[in-house]
Amino acid sequence: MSPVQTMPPRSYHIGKDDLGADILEVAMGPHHPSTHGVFRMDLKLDGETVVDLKPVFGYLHRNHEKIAEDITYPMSMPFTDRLDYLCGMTNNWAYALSAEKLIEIKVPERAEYIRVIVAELTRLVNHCLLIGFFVNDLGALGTPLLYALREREKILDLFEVLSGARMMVNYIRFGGVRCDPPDGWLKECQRIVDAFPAFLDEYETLLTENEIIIARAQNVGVVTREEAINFSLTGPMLRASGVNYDIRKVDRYGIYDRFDFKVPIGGHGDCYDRFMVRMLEMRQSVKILKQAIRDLPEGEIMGKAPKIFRPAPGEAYGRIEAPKGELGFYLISDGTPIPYRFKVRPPSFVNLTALRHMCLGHKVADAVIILGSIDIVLGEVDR
Amino acid sequence: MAAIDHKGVIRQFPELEWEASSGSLILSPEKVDEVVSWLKEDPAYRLDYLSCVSGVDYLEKEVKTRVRNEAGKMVFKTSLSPEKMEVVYHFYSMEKKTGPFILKQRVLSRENPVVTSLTPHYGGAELMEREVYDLFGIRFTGHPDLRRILMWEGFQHYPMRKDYVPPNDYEYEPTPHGDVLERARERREELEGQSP
Amino acid sequence: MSLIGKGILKGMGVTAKNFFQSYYRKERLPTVEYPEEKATINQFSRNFPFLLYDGDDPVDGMRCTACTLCERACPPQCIYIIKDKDENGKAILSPRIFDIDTSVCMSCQLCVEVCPYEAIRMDSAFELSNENRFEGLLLNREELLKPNAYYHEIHPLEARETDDRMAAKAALAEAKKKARQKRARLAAKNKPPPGLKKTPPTRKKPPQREKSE
Amino acid sequence: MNNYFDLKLVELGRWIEAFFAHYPTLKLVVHLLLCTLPLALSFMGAFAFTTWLERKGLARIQNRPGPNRVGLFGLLQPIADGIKMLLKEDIVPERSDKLFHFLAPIMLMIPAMIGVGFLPLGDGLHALPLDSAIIFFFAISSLNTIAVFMAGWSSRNKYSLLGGMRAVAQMISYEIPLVLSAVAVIMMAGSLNAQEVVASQQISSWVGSGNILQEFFGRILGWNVFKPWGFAGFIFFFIAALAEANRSPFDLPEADSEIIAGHLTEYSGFKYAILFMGEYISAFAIAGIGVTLFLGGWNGPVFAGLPWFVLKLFSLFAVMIWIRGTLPRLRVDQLMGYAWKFLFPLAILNIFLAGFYHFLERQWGTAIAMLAGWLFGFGALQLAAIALSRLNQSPTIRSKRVYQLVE
Repeated sequence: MSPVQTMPPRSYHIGKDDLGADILEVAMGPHHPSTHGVFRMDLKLDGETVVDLKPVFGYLHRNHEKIAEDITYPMSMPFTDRLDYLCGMTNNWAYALSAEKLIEIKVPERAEYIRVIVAELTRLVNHCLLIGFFVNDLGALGTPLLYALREREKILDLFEVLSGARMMVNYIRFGGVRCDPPDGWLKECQRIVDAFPAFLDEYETLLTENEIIIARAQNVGVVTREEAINFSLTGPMLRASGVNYDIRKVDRYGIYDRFDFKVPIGGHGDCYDRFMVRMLEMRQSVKILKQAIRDLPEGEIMGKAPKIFRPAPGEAYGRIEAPKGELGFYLISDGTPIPYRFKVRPPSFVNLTALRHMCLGHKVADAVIILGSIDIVLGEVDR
Repeated sequence: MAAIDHKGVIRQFPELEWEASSGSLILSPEKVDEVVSWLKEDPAYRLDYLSCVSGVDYLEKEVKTRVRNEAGKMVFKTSLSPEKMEVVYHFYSMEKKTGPFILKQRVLSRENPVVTSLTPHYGGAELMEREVYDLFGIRFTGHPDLRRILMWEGFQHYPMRKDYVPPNDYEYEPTPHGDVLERARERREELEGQSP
Repeated sequence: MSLIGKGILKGMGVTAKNFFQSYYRKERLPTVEYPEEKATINQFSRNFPFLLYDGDDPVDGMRCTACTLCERACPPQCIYIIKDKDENGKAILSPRIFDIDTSVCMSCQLCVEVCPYEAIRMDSAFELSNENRFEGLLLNREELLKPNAYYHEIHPLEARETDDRMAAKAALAEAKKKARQKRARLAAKNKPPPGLKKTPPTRKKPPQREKSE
Repeated sequence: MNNYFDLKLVELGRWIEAFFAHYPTLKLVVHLLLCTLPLALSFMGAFAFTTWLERKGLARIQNRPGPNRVGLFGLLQPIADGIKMLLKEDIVPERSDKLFHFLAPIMLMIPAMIGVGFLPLGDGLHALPLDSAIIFFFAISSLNTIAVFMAGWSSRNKYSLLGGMRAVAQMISYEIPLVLSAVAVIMMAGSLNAQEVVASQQISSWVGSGNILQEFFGRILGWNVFKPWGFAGFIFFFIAALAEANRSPFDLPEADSEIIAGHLTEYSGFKYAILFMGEYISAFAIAGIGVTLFLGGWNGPVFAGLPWFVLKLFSLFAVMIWIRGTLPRLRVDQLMGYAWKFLFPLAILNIFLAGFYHFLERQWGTAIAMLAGWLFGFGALQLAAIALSRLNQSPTIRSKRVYQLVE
């Protein structure tokens, strides 16, 4: 059994191309309009074609893990908001899920439903924003992005009423959620969810059939099924490559087994599929949201969580399907209220592994949209 | 999600150690490639998806365990748990939708930790192993591109190790906690002492 | 079809629709022109913490008892408390210094959640720009103290709940006190043997942290 | 009186010149100034207004109010921007080629302004009434490629260099479909003189008839864009003009999401403003020649002349803004492929169709030529377009994608 070699060869003879012309080395980033934050790609260009690419990150490194190993378990919760700052709710949930594995806490029904509602709302926020940025990278002058921001605003307003903050929500607690939705929140949520498909229709008319987007995004940055699994890709990127693997379906964490929804699968694994899979996932999220809002039971919102969270020595790995992919928290407890090891498995960091492979041989403009289609948030990549 | 039975792999590789407390398989250094390829290919396991690579640093530490002494009484026995470093791999199977299966590589030396890289088998390990190297200083043999990733090149230390002392580079901040002000003062004096 | 085709025209139709509707439909022009009009802040919104007091005098009516629970729960450690002492050097249950560094605060609300005396709450004021980056954002006790009426103004629902809870607590304490008095009276009647004296339950003191002043 | 406004303007010019009738040299100077100064000033004013229009239009497309702080509806925003640009520090990269870095904005302005001079703005309002105005226009307007490349090269910035290279590749390739689509018009008008091209775009038998309806439609239906070859030619011309003027979706030389701002990256302050203005004025020039060639120039009912020209120019620009607000950008190789493999053959085919139409018109009259042209000629173009796009696209893109929804 020989090791499977799917990585492209590492060393290119860099310096001159076939015509004897110099290879152009461009440090794209950290100050660049479309590297989504402080990310850098060291490109080697032959004309406009990328012959080598080296991702460089760490510009936003805050040593989240080290901080978390100095403070108690509940105190880390607000820090998780700052990981993927677009999806505070799912980060909270992933952390709470791992911590709940350390101490068995029964989460009440109502809290589970609320968690599903906020997580799916977060998915809507993330996906419509991502598509906006992706089309922005394609060169549209911000129009789809601003439509996405317009819709996101409504959901952020919902979050503000629910948790007090728009992005740094800090809402989910070990064993439940922090507070009950106030009166009228659910109705407002229902209204926004019901109106969302109309926006999606408009968005699809604007984007999906556009010939320029099709020409630009199709057959660009292709990852085959085998490569996608080998590169540990997760989330929409993996499913765009044709792998049916959604942690909501596989792990059935929370109460996802009660909802009727489907997982969209792409066939080609290129940028257009990644974009379309997200588009279709939003529709499924709306479907889940409608069911969850309909079925939301009355009752407690907090389980019996201990006042001082002091798990027995042991370890737990909890993961959820965050909008960007598998978000995991690996916690090791040594019996004290402070985690001995606190490790985050960020989806966009791992998805970046495939960046070089996807970009080689394409043009500079493609490198930009491939990066856009990975959906990175540097708060999460660098932690 | 169905858990994965570990008995099969123990049957195949009887010399491997199964750590029951964490439910993980400890890989021995010379067998890494063989075991991992077997786990990847074996129809009962098919661990095709490497989810997470994490480094853990254990300092030398006293552990108290309750044991029965000769007289049949329960007493606390203090033993010294050796210093060690671990690289923990969480595996899942996308094909069979099972998991997680935890593999650990353990090194007892914190001075010169070297383990085998899984990047040739799982391309997804590349950045995660680089991160472990960067933050813990664990070197991976066979890794195609082992460089620092989050910290800058030229950074000397490994910040996630438990004995890492953060540098005193506090600048002035009106933080109400007096010790920061104190450290900022020290830092200023230090800097002034350096400059001619 | 060709490169210029149906999809592009459809997209242009959508943008044209947005262009025209932005003149007569509110949801197509959601911008709030900030300095002239301000977005309404909903009553659940949170920003930075402040301290509550009852009555008229901020210092006398201060609810905070300097228990330092919030100081220890604060993830970025932006709260700094020093207990007050009376003339004899005995600690009294109120803070002499209570600072919050809002340049560090991450608005997580953990301090509010741990406070047993309902003394610290989240504000929703957002116009906090300051000329001094360092000291200007370091709020001291006097700047932090705000009356209960202000709390009712910004978070009416929450404030009502808090008041109810406090009233219930006070009633409970009153009832307990009465019961204790009654017991004491009964006990006095029954004349307990000297030496067997019941002590009133004392609150456990939180461990003190050493700090430089 | 249809072109009352134009005639008054011409009269005004003659009246001013008459003051200097006894001093021939001075009269020449005044004549030159009268030809150039109002043109330069009005186009700079139009540039300022267009930046406002563009920002406002894009903002409304994107559901925001746009500039509204300076003056009524933000109308003074361009002036505020101008003042800001003037006051900004002029930063020149240390290792740049300083001479060319300085010359590039000027080099961009010169051909743009000359190009504007060839436009027949109205009846008799024509700064450079050459007999070969149209060919001269295309010759001059392609000079701005050099300026853009100068800007990109001299900045000594890799993004600028990439932008400059893209500009050269793109502008040179799009020059060809641009000129070829104009060839059909020139062929039909039988003249390279811009005024004559405009004059040919009215139904002359109707215009002089005195019937109000015939007068009205005679000045509209004669436009080349309402003829089958003219309509197709106009579309090719417009696409090529977008590329020639660096407008979205062909704004590759300054693709902000890929190469920051391309050749503009290292420019700041007033040089940037000049470069920006140069690009806009060359866009005006191209749009103006488009109006002249296809949209009937200053022809139009009721108030023919300058007002119609301005209206058409700004409408064309509004469409450009609309396109900019909607479409993403093409990739550099697709852009070149699109020019050479798609527009170029179609433009050539269009020339033949124009000849065919001309033949039909002479043999059987306009009505039959129109019918045959629209049905047969346009159908042929459609077929050719479909065939070309099939040939050029890879089969995976051609097929419509279907996405599975699985449990």
